[in-house]
Amino acid sequence: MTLPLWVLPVIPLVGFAINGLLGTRLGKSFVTAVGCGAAGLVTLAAYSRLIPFTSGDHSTVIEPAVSWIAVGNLSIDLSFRLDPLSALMLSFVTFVAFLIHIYAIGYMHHESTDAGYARFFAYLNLFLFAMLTLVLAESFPLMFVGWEGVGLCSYLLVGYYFDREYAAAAGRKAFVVNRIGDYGFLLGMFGIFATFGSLNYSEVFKKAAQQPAQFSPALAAICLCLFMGAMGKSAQVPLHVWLPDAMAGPTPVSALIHAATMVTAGVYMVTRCNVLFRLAPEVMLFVAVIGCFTALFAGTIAVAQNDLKKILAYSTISQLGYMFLACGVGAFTVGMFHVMTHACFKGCLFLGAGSVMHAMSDDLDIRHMGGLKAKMPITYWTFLAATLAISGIPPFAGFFSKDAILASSFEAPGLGRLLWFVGLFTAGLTAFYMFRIVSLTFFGQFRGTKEQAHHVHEAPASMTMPLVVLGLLSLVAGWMGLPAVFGEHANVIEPFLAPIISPIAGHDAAHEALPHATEWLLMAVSVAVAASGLYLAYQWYAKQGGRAPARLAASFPGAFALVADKFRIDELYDVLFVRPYAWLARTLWKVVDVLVIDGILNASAFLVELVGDFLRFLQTGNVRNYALTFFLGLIALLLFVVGAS
Amino acid sequence: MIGSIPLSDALLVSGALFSIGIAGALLRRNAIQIFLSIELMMNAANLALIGYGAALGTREGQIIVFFVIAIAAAEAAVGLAIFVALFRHSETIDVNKINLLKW
Amino acid sequence: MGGSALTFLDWAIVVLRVALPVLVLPLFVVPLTWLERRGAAFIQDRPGPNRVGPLGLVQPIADMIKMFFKEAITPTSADRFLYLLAPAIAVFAALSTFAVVPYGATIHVDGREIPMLGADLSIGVLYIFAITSLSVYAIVLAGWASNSKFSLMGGIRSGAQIISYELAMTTAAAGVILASSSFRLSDVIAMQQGTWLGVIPRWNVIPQFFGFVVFFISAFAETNRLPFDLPEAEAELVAGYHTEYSAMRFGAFQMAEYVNVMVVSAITTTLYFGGWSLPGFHPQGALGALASLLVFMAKSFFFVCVFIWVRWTLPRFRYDQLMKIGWKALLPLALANLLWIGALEMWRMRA
Amino acid sequence: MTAGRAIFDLAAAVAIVFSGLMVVGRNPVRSVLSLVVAFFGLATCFVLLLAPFIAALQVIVYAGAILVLFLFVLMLLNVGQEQPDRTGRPIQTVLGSAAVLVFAGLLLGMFRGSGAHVPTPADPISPSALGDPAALARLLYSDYLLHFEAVSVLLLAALVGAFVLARPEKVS
Repeated sequence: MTLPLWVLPVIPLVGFAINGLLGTRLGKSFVTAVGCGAAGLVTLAAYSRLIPFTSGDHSTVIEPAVSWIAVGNLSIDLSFRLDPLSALMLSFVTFVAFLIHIYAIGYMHHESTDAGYARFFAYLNLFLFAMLTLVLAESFPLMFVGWEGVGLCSYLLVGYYFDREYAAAAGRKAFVVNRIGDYGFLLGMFGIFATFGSLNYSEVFKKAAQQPAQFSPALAAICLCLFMGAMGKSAQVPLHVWLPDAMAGPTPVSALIHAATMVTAGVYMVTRCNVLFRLAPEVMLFVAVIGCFTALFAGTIAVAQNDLKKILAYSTISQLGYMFLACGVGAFTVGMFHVMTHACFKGCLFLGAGSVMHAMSDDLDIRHMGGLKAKMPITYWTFLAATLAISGIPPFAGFFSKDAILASSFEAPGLGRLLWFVGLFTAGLTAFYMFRIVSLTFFGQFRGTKEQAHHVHEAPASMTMPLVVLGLLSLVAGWMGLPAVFGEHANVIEPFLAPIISPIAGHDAAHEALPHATEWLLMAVSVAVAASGLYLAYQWYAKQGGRAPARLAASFPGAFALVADKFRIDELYDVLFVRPYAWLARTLWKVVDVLVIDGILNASAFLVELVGDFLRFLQTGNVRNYALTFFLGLIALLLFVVGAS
Repeated sequence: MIGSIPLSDALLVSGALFSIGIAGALLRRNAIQIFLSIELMMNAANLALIGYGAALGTREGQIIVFFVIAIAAAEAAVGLAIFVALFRHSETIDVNKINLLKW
Repeated sequence: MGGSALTFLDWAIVVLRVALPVLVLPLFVVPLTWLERRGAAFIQDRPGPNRVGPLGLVQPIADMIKMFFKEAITPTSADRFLYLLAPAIAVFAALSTFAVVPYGATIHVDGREIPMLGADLSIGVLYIFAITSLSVYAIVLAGWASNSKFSLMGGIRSGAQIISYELAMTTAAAGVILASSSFRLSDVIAMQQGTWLGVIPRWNVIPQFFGFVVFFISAFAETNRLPFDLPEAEAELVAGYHTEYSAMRFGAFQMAEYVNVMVVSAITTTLYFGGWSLPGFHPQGALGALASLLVFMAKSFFFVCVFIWVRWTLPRFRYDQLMKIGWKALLPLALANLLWIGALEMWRMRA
Repeated sequence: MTAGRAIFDLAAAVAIVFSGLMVVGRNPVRSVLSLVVAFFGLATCFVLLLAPFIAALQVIVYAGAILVLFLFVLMLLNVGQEQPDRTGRPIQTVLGSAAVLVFAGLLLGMFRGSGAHVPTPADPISPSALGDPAALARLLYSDYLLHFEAVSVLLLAALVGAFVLARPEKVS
């Protein structure tokens, strides 16, 4: 008996309900059991569907649960979809989420109040519910429900320490910036309904693939709107500003939501709509350019940051840029491959950062760390594995996915070579700043306070266990997508994901594969770039203690300050949007509200008072007068009735 | 012998009782007597309902009267409680002397 | 009734049926007072009245003569009309309750059916409660019209007591109504005929024992008998609502009390103990009817004796205890009984 | 004129006369008693109008409970006779009397002919079954169950309300 798909989102929803409603009273151990139990159960349930699916014929399964909205000619069922794309997402979303739930037991243990602990796990479960809805949805509205749900959970969890001003502000910022993207998504959805008369994936994509000429004019606008949504959720320039601030949330949240799963929703959505995007080549180019620029932009900022989690956040943005680059050049499967590997190694990195943070008593400044290698071996080795993975060193996972992206952009027509070059440079940058972290954190001498030095210790088993699992995955996860040079069938993920790239009438699907020699060359170049970035960082920060980069920064003070200030994008937004908006609001308040609206209100109140001053003499206070008046009215009514009949 | 009362008889009696009740409600000053008059008016209405029920051969009239009696019980309980509270407050139940809500 | 013309004989029978209990019940009061006083004496281990006649049997007559010839005093500040009306209401309410209680089997004489009861109303049980609720007026008015603080206190207490216990009593009786699905007392008796398993009489007291307990305890309160005789608690209120009454006006209250005791016993017999019927007893003809009347009287007499026995055995409750028992013990018990009977009836209907 | 009509007219006359006494009387206790008698007259009318069950309820609830409650309150408050009106509200009295007369005239005028045009019912219930308590109960617990439950909630609310209102203020 196969489990219906709708059960998957429902399991964590039940967990959320229990912990959210009763968690405060049940105590920590019960909350843990419910929260992690729900995550574990949903993982088991998901794999009980995934294993038959992957070993079977991979054909798309659509399971309608109940009728949801039926208005006019709009009819949407609550139906769920299992196809290779959602299967891939499902596989790592549930698994990583489960690991992070486990990790959170240890991490959140110091959370003193039961209420806070229960709230945390309730939100995590709610997030899992929303993410599964997003992934398994068969229609745009249902996906939007999940989309908004993950946004809400992100807001709730970023603002988890709501009693701290910056956390609350970060939560608000995340929400507001996401709303801008959501606005685009909504518009895109309206456009799709107006164009195709339906919001179900299967219908929309079928129509688009069969009659491309009929729909393509409108598709540019639709895809642009959809991509705007993806930019918001996946933190692409210029809507990236919320993600670094979102690190105010607890680290498991950063790992789960802001690195491994939620932020990839944009990539997932673009891949899901690949039929539409491929019919709008201008937008594809736009996607590629934005992705590539974001990758470089965020990578540059990451070099100059000192906050461990902030650097990881910018690196996430940068990696998301890579994914969009892949989508933009038409290599959707490669993009998804990177989504998956990234989930493993970025999850591992964040959890490692959490472990360090745990040891450092919540201090995140990498300048205060150093030499942690000896005291936290497990954290060190797993962190190192993930770093090598993100840097693109073979045979770690990131190498294969990133290399595939670079290869795809290299062979793309038009701006392809430029995109490849920028991507390559960013890869080097990534290796540099990632190894900068490793060098400063784990090598050299400890630079923190005495108390911190005394306190540093390896994390508990509940935290190291997920680290080890994810560290291993950082090593092996890439092996399912070996490049073609390793053999005809070395790449298993590409054929698996192939069905989601449905053929479009009139477009030739296949393109020439790169010659093997070129491919080897490209690989060698990217490994060389990554290795040199790595070496440079090791030399500068581990060996020389950071004197060279400090000199470099001193010689370009303006440029360095600009980068360290994240290109002052927040300040720009402040001047461009926030202040005019605040001014507008203040004007509306002072002029429109106080003078006009209140004026009207006060005037009418005054009028009422004036009239009341005379009419109040009707209130004699004598019940009998009232009764008599009432009775006279009754007589009048009776006379009217008698007269009428 | 039973069932031989014409509707108009019942209605006339009901009308007479209602008029007496309303006269009492309007012209008396003792809150208790006003209240009694209101009860009388309700019963006059009950009589009309029962009369119509008998004339039309339906039980609905009796059902409504059943509810009226139940509601009258509730009303009497609350009304008398108000009088007790009122009396405790101002030592009188002469409605002419109770005008707390006068402008 | 119907449209057929009634002969003089029919009218006479109807009048007789109604008048019989009204005439006979007061007569029973006379031996009852003797019984009570002798019973009290027996319980208290003293001789009791034994001077007038053998065993003091004529003592009640002497008392009656005394009552009739004493001076009837009306307090000067009393509301004279209501003061006189109150004992009348008491006697009237006590006597007219009996009108619907069947006191014997139906007699069949040359084609005529003569049921032995005043009127077999379709709302018999309701009639009883309607009339019973009137008796409170007698006490409240007596208390108020006497214009004496003891009387007033007694009257108010009694009013509160009777209203409170009437609730429990009615709810308990609702169980009987539910079981027989009729307000008609002849139906109530009819459904209690026969036996379960051949030996246990199908009396209501068996399935609804708690209903009976509540009903009977409430009956003590309704008749203002000890242990619920607070309205006339002599230690606190002199003599309660009838403090200011004397001579035959006082005698009227006394008579009402004894009539009430008899009536309540009769009703208890009817509702819970099968009335005039006995298992295996099928009265035929006039003799049978007479036998059923005797059965009925015997059963009622038993409860009258219980009344007397309880009066001289139990101490008086305090006022707050009285209210607590009524509202917090008897009423919930009666409601539980009602639920139980409802469930029983539902089960019976299924079967 | 049948015996039933004679009894009805007599009962109606009693009801009207004692209602009048209730309104005119100066003594509130006597007013209450007059109303008790009037209600007995009304209950008799109900019986003759084929509603014996309602008649019994009328006596039990009105005479047995509500009016006793009135007596109670009167005794608790010990309200004496009404004092002569010195506040002087002639307009109220004159206008009120006139209104009552007009109203009574209207009402009686309307009712006098109403016996003639009663619509013939589609399937009238036979007079003997009309007041059957079992049938009434069935109707009450089926078609009118919601109303019944609503009234029971109302009674509960009234119970609580009366308790709160009449409770002596707490001495804090």
